[in-house]
Amino acid sequence: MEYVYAALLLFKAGKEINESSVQAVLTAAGIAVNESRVKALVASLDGVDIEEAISKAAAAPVAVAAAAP
Amino acid sequence: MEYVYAALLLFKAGKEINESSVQAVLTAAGIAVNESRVKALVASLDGVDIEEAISKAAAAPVAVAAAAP
Amino acid sequence: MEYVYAALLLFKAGKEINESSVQAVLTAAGIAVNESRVKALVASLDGVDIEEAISKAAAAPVAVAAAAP
Amino acid sequence: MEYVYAALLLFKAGKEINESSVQAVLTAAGIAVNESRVKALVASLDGVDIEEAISKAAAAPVAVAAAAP
Amino acid sequence: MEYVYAALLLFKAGKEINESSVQAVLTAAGIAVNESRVKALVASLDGVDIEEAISKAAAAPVAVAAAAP
Amino acid sequence: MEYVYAALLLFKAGKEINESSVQAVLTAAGIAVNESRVKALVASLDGVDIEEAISKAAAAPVAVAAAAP
Amino acid sequence: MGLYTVHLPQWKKDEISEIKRLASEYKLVGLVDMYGIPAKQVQDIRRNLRGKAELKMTRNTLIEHAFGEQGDLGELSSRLSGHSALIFTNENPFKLYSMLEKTKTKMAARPGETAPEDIVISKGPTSFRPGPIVGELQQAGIPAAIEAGKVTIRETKTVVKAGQEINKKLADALVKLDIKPMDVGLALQAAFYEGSVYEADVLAIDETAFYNSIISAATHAFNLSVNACYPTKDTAGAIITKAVREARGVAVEAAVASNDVIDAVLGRAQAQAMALQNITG
Repeated sequence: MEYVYAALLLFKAGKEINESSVQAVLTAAGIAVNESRVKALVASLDGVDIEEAISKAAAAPVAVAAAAP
Repeated sequence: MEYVYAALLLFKAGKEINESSVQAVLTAAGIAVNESRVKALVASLDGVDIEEAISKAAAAPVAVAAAAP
Repeated sequence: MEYVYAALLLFKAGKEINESSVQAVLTAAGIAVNESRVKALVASLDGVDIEEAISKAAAAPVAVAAAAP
Repeated sequence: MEYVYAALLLFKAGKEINESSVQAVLTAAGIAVNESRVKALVASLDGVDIEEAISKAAAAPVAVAAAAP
Repeated sequence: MEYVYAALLLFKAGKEINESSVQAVLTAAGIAVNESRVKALVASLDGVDIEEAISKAAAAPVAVAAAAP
Repeated sequence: MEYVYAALLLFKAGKEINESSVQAVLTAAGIAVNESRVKALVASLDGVDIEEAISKAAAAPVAVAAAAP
Repeated sequence: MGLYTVHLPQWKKDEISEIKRLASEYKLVGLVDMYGIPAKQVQDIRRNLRGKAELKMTRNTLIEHAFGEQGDLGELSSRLSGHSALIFTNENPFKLYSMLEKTKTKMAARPGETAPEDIVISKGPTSFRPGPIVGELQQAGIPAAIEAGKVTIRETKTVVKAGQEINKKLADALVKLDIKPMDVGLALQAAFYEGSVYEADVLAIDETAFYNSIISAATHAFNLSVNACYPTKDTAGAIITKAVREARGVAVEAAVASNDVIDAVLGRAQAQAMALQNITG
């Protein structure tokens, strides 16, 4: 999950999420970075609306209502 | 929120969450660090069982998001 | 329940559900058959839309518990 | 699905679910038995706690409403 | 369940799901394949809208749920 | 997602999930394998209790409880 | 018995042989309770049963005579009550029972009758204008009052529980409120079919419970098929959904970066961050 937090940090900072920026954040945390995971993360975020994804978490409430029969 | 992201990044990576580690992560992400907020964060996390705290979040139906591809 | 299983087995196989067919299935499964229960089963099924009942089983959205806030 | 009902019947009757017992039940129902389906059934059920498998919910939730964003 | 994952892999790869393709995938995984289970799987998938079945999983909350506290 | 399917296929079959086993499965399914994604997958799964993750997924809000017998 | 029969008038002899003829013609001979069924309804019931069952009303003594001469049937005589009639059909007793249940209708209760179910009066206005009716309702235990120039029931109340007697005041009040709590129709008391006597309590099948048992059985089969991963036409889709769901669960748990789940992974990270922020303030 630490890779994802690195991406979120960069996102909040308004920085581009790319391999080197993610790597930099993880390295600063003292983490031995797995290059492939960084690549995979960056690739998977391509085209994703991060703002929307995290705002859904904020909404994601409790409302898993049972469907009426 | 970025301060919390930084803390979680460190926590998930199994690193100690202290003023300098948080500061390092935030800086690497290009975030201008407010020292007293870092202090406040570290102080407030003192004695907190982070694992437990976030496991409660996991109980929320987070991923209601994912619409059909 | 085994009487109902027998009836549904016959239904799914597209066979007629009558006293002798139910009795045959139960007997083959090694179940000592109570004749009047078979009669009661067949009589009770009269007018029941089995297809509909089965589809309710698949749908049955029982108790999707809402996560605690 | 009739094969599954045959297994349920045998289970309820406390009989062993094996190729010949399943075949006997299906034959009694007047069903032309597909041997490989019987084999597959018996193999799938091997090691399965049927009591648990019966009662454990398996279906997808029909209408877990996503909370409005 | 491994049989189903084999089918899903083939589906994602745009390959036909037939007895020999499923068998090939399972064999590559080092699994001793039960031919009847493969047959049963392939037969049962005939006419099933796999895309839709997959999207149902995505629509449902991803299981982050823990039991209620 | 096919990489995850491959991993689960191996897991369900009781096989070790490593780069070569994942690669073999994907290749057999006719999927052109991206080595770094395989590496990323294996690294991500390292230390994850897959059984637990699956059971959470299964237990989650799915909950179509079988009516009492 | 035979000797005695000789002295019966011809019409009685004819009745007895009619009963015997019907009893041999049909597979099932049953006794039904006709108590309290108005003639009009008896006609309706007869019409509804046409082609399926034959109803015959006659004196108990003649029924006893006829049964007495029919060996096995004699067992039914002991179930005769003051308002018994005969019913004949080729259906089995369970079918007949449910057939008769379906011909039942609702009627007003007479004083002294037993409530078949809880009788609940709902709150709300009635059509009555203020008058002695208010007192009558109140005496029957119904919380009536005058509101805005109308007689109104103040609160929803159970005025009599299932199995309790409906007294005269309540019966009158229920009639005024047009509440018909009584099920009337032929009640099957006992049936003689293929050598055995079936009592009513054996024949009563709870239709809802039965329907639910079908749903349960289907659910069991569905669950077993999916959980044991034995795919059938009916369950292959659900099994795939389950497999994918599990895969997604693992992917999110392991934070696997994959296009299909990355939004869920981000959402989860965010939810965790929010949870932690709540604690740290």
